Amino acid sequence: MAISVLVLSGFAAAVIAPWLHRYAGRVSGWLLALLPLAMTGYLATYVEPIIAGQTFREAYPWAPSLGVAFSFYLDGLSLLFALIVTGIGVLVTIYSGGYLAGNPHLGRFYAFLLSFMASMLGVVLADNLLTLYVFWELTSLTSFLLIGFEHERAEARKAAWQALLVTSGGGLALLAGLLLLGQLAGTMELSGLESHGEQIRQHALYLPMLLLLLVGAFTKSAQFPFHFWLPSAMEAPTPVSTYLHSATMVKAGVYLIARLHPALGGTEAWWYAIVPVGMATMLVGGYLAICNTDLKRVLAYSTVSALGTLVLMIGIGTLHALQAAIVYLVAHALYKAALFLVAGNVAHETGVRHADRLGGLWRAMPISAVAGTLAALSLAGIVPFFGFVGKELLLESSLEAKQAWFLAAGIAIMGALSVTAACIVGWRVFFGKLPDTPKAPHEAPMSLWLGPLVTAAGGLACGLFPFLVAPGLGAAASSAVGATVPHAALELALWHGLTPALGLSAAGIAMGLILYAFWQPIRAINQRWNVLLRYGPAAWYDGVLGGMNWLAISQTRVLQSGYLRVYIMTILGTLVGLVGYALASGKRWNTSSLDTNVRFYEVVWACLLLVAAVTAVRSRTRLAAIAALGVVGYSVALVFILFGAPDPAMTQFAIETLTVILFVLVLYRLPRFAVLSPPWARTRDAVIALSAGATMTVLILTAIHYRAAEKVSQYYVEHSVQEAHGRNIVNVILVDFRGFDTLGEITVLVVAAIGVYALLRLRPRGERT
Amino acid sequence: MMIEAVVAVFLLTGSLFMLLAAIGILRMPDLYMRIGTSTKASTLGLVCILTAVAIHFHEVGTAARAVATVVFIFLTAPIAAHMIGRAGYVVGVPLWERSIVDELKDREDASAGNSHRQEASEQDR
Amino acid sequence: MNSLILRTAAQYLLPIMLLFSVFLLLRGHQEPGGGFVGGLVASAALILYAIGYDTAALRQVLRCDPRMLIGVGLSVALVSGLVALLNGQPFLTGQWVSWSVPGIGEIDVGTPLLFDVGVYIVVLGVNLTITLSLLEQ
Amino acid sequence: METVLAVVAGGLFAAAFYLMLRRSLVKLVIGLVLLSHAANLAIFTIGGLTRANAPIVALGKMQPDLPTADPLPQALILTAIVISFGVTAFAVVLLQRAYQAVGSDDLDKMNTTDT
Amino acid sequence: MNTLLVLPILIPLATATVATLSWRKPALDRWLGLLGAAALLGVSIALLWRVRAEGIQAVQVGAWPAPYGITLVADLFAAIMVLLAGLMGLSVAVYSLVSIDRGREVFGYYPLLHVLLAGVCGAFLTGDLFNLYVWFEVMLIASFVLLTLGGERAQLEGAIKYVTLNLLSSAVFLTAVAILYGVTGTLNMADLHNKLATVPAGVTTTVAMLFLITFGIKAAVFPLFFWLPASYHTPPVAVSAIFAGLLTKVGVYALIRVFTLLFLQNPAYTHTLLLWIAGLTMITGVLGAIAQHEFRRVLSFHIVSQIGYMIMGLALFGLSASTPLAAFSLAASIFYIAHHIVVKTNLFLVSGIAHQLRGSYELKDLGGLASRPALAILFLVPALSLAGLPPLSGFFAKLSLIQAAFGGRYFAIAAVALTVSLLTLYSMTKIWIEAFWKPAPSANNGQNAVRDKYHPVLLVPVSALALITLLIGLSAGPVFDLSVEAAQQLQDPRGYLTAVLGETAENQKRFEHDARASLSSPSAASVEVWPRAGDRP
Amino acid sequence: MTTLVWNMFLAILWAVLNGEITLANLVIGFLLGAVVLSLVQRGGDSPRYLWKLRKTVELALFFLWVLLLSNLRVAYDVVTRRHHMRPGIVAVPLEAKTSAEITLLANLVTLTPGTISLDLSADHQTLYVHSMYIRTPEATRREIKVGFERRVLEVLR
Amino acid sequence: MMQLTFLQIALLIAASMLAVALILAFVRLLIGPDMPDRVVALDLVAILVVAVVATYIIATDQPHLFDAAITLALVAFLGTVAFARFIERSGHDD
Ligand code: NA
Ligand code: NA
Repeated sequence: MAISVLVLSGFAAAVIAPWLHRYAGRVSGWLLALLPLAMTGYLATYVEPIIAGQTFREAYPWAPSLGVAFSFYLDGLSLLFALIVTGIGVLVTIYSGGYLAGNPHLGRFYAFLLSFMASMLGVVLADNLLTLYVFWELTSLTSFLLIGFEHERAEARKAAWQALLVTSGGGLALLAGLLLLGQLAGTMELSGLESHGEQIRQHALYLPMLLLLLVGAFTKSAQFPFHFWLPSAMEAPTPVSTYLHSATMVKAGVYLIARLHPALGGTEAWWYAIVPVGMATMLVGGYLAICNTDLKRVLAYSTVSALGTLVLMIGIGTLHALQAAIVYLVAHALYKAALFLVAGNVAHETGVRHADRLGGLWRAMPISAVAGTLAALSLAGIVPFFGFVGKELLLESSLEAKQAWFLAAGIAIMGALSVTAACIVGWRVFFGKLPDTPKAPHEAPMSLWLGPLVTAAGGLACGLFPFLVAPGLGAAASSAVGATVPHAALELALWHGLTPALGLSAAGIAMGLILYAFWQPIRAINQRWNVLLRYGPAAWYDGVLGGMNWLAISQTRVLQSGYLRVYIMTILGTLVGLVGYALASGKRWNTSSLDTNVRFYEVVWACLLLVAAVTAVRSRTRLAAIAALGVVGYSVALVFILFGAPDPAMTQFAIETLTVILFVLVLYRLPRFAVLSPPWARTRDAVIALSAGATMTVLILTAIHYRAAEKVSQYYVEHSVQEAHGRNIVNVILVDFRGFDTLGEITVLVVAAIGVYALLRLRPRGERT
Repeated sequence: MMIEAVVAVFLLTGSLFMLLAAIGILRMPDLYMRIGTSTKASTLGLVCILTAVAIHFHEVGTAARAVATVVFIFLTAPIAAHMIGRAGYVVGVPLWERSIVDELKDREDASAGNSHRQEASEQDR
Repeated sequence: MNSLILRTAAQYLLPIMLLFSVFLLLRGHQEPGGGFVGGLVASAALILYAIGYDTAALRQVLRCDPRMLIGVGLSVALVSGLVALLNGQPFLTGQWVSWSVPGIGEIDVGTPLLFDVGVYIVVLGVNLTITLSLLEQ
Repeated sequence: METVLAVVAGGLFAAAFYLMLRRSLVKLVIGLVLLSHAANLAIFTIGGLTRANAPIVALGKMQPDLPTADPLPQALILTAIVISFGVTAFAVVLLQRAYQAVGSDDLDKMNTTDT
Repeated sequence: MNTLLVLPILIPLATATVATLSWRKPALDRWLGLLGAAALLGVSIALLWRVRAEGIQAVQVGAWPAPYGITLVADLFAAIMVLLAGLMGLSVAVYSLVSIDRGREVFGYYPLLHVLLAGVCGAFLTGDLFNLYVWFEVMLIASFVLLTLGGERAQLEGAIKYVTLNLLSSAVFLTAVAILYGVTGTLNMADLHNKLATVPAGVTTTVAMLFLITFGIKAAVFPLFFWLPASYHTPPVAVSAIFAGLLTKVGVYALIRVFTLLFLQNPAYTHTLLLWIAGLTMITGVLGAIAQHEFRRVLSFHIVSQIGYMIMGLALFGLSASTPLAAFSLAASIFYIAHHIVVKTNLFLVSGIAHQLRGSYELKDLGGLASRPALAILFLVPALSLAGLPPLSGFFAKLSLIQAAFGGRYFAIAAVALTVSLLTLYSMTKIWIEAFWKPAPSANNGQNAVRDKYHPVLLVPVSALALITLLIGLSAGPVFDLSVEAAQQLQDPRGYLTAVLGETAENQKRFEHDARASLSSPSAASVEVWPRAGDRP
Repeated sequence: MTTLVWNMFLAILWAVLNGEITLANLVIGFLLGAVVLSLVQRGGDSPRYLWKLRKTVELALFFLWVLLLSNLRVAYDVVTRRHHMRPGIVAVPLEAKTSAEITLLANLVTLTPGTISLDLSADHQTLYVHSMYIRTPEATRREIKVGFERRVLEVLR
Repeated sequence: MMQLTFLQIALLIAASMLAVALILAFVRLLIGPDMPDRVVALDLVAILVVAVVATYIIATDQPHLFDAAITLALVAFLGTVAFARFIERSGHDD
């Protein structure tokens, strides 16, 4: 009850947020922040039992036969993520009130933001695989709405669309993967997966399932080559970038891989599918971060790099690697949230977002500067910040793993790039000379500096007193490790002694400072060799979209050409093909069954019918065609007469005449026949028509060959007089045995009359009558 | 046997007239003479055949219906012939070139007259 | 289309053809015929009249809008089916009454015949609506 | 004769299809009429041909003389005839209106609604 | 005796009849139309209730015993479809109150709408193949006239294609019925099920192909769908909406009916073919939609694409033969149909509101609609549901289909289904971005009057349908279980046969020979195909 | 009066069509006829049945005779290779006044092979007849006036 | 081979003549040259059909079929009248 209420309350708050905002005005952000605050407080009560090893689960039926349950599970991992979501949620909600003050759609923004928070909570708390997917997709949707919040700008629309398509595409892979997973495991509950781990990993479909799941996770967590949507998403207002695209949503993929690790991890496939991707993302992100000047983009690429690092660690999959991942994740959440918010403040107060056009802001914005600098130091991994603790663990655990030096070198390079990025967003902005900015900078209001200050300070506090958070993070790591790996408590300390890790760390810092010194030339080189942007994944995205549109247009031009005869040709071709194939492959009848009992007048008649039909086809004038049509009609009626069907015959006679009248009344308003098709087209059409006609003939002959011995009509013959009081059996069928058909049939006539009447009388305005 | 013979005679006569009508419609050189020969020959032929039917079944119902049909044919066939002949003339279907007189051409109210020949024939291309 | 000859003929043909159509309708349950063909012949008669004279004359003869005929005919057909529901039987179940008429004997009258009458009226109404719309456009 | 009629029906189908493949609206409608003739003939042929004996019970009898033509296909054809008459009437007028609206009976000039 | 079965046909027919008698009194027609639609909905609810409570219902029209007379049968599938028809009928009737112009009202809009509903319900309820043809024709002619009512050039052009291709389909239908009658001597579908067992499989497969083509045209599957995108965007939007919701689904219904009851002799061929058709329909349809830049054209092509999903369930049904997975697959299809009808109708109705506001359906002329939160939400709910976003109805529809495909190891079709749902999301969000997010183009770009108001009554059906979409999603469990029940009735036709033909000894004997009779009776409301949710192992 | 005659005629026709001339059939026929006639416009009035009847029979016989004769004549022309026709259109001034008279005359002319009533002048004074065998236009006019018009007027006046 | 009665022989001959007649009439319908010619031919075809039906009735002793013939005789001329109307109209209107 409690957990589901926790999740759903966010949606409820989203519904009332616009109204609340309308009435509460400027304090609405503070008021709405009470909800995540209460959630954080509530979740905090679980910390102790979970550290003690307890887990919590609740489930309600949703669609049991589809494997969908409204079920939630709380253990160390989900608790940690939930706390990040709600905790940073508090700060971001407050921040939004200040950042978007005066925006007429702020109420709507709150609604989106709170919906997102609820969805994200759903993702990290869901136990059912499909419920997880439900919330997963809801985060994509809310992210779409938030990125496109300023949808008057085309870039915002494009970025929102890109993010949605990439993450939803991945989401569909994820869905497929989750379904396979459920099938392989025989359960749809995450909490039940681990006990089926062996069964899953041995299964023939393990690899495709794993890859599908990873595609889902990688797109969400902006892993190379899907990373490009994240920097584009910086079109979103800063609180959104902070919350979704740095602290929470992008970590959903990390969460998922960590969550699945106990059941799926530990295989070669796992390592090789994840580690290279993580490594690539880490380095590409780090490199691209320092190639940009837009603060938000620098931070975005830096986030990409961090996400790559996390994924890499989970890919390594050892106890220490996972512990490192968890610690680094928290550290990153704290400093990156602070940096984004500070960058938002800077942009908000100066009107400039580019580092090369900023500097010396510490005088004008002291609190922001403090927060920004503290967070940047954590990002750079400097003692005694939590970022340093995290980085040490990364290096240590990578040095224990296989391919140790390869991994460690990568992480060291990442560390160096982080230092450079920290210099760009921390040093360059707040120190040095203050250039002219569009707005005269001054300190932001409390709602805007509270968030960064708290998170940055949190980064420092965790670094100084790591033992405070160690048990909780250890519990989270244990959940991610699973039972297969021997456990050990997480021990966090600032000082591990003079280890290779420390050396690498120091080397990285030095290298990062050197890189910053050559920042301008690096950017210049990068701009000249803009390979990654021109041919990189973002271009692939555009290429895929363009290709899809091209394919769509050309396909539709071919299929839906607008030429009725092409449609008819296609349908006839299908008819001939399908029926012909079925006839050819089925049991064959022989010609001995053909009815050769023919009388000469019947043959004359048949010939006349065919000739009349051909005349109708070939006649050059409308009237001749109609007259020939009349002959066809009379001839068909005569066939009815010859074989004992007076009722259809007389009806046919009468209708034929009325049809002629109808044609005649209409025809003189129509133009003359013209020969419109070239001879080859006529030949082609003749071939098609004849083969379709031949197919029909063969069909009829088949039906005759297999004619049933008993027919229901025998009943009509026997009961017509006695029970239906009629000697004309056909009429009795029409008005009694099958009178219901006739009811429908006269309805058709009625509607036809209404239609003709309306067609002739009701004309659009402006048309000459 | 006697009845059969009578039926046969009527039948053959009727069919013969029908055949003559068909030959007529094919052989006559202009529309008006085609109407003149075919419609009426067929009428007479049909009367004969219907008579054959009436005699063959020699019962009141069938006979009455045959008579009714004959009456009806006599009422309708000339109307059809008149209408189509007139229409042909109005749109200018030409008379046979060896026709000896056309007193309708001079009528003052037949303004459309036979002058529509060209248009009419184009209509049929 | 101003032919005195056609007009006069139409005037005389109309009652004959209408009678024949009623004949076809009423005899349809026993011999070839029925509501459809009856309605078709009746429409043919009236259309001939409309061609011979004009549509105004036809409307005069009809004394009601052909579109009303459509509604009436459909109602008759529906009602003939609904009668059975009153007797607790499925829709369209035939309800028959036998009348003993002196000079003829037993006459069976039933809802299927009424249904056929509905068909007749609908067919008539439909054809006249269509033709009148075409002639009057 | 069933064989012959099967061929005839096939021929009518072919003629109808050919006309429907023309560019002219009028030919299209003529094709539709032929199509319903073809279908009716097909029903009739498949239902089985019995020469002459209409499914009508002689006065005073309870059942018709055998062999009797199968009444059910006849009833089906009747229904189909009437339905296709209604539909044809509508189609013919639709054609006239389309011609008036488009100003041509060339179907190739009527592809603005597709893509 | 079961009058309830006839009423869904009679009520609209009677409504139409009375409305026909009151020509040129649009006000009366309007209320009559509303009343009739409401009555139809009421009756359809009662029918579903009855069928669920008492099992399959059947009635012999005219009291002639089956298979000689015409039988009306309501199994759960039919009852669900009738309910949806009633729901759509009422929604569109309400919407029409303020959106149909006077000219169309005077010239029979309401009678036509009800004849259409009568035809649709007739097609759902009939147990007789030729009667099915008749109701198809009723529905078609009504749709012809509704399509052309108003006589605008685009309407007429679209109608030419619509009419021609549907008539072609009718001719094939008629021939197919004739052949079936020829080889079995019966038209009653239950009886046909029995009789077809004695017909050589080659012949039944051949006839099955004819039905595949005729119903395939009506259902608008690849490569027979051309009439739909050519015409659906031309009439007034209320008409588009009811067409979009109901008509193709009647085709799908008929396909499901005949390919579950009649043509299961050679599923390895027929249903594999259906699977191919399903995939190609999805792909070509969605690509068609992507190529469009007009609100209703996009939606029209999506109808095609979505039909593919429905066919996919049917195909998987046949391919998994008599396993529980078969019922699951078919249930997925039924669920999909139900979801789709609600959602697609609603999307068209929303497009109509957009049109009222901006005077155009062209996406380039639309824009700025996001400033109307109610409208935005009412678009997003059905649009995202169509794309399969959770937790809306469309998600569960797609989910169940993909589960069915996975269950039978048909990964390729699952991949297609997933990809197409991404592309659907693409084009739904394209509409969203163009019509809602993009700033409104300057108003003076043409003669189209831009109004700043739409009639609030339009929101009534739109909101109701959006709510239903949400509710189907939130109560996906019970709704899917109902679909499973319906599918089980289709899978095991004994109930159907008994309801129609009665428990005669002869029938019992036939059941023994029936291959599918060996299936253990799936009496439980759900099938265990997927790991059941909720319980931890 | 004519209406009554018509009605009785229809009643008999009905009975005959039904195959049995019984009282009931006559009554039903009469009632139906009355309904049908009430729908139809009425013409003039005339009393003397018996004389008329004789004239009618005379006309009918004469007509059949002419019909047969001219059919044979045409038949000869149809089957022989040479055309003997001298066709043309002749204007016939009419004494017939009422529409019934004119129509009956015109129809009889048309029914006779070789001649068709092609048109009627707007004032209904002249009937234009196409004939296949015109010796002189005057002769053709006389044949029609004497042969048919006189007898028609005798019957109808 | 069964001995044919006099009537049967007559029927055969009649049927043959009617068949030939139909073909000839149809030829006129084919060749025109003007529209009224075709219409007259169609009118003749209709009457020939009535004759064929009548002959067939005698041949098969099926008086039931007679009503069909009557119906045709009754309505067929309407087509001709309509054609005539069409021809006159289009002659003037085109
Ligand atoms: Na019927
Ligand atoms: Na449809």
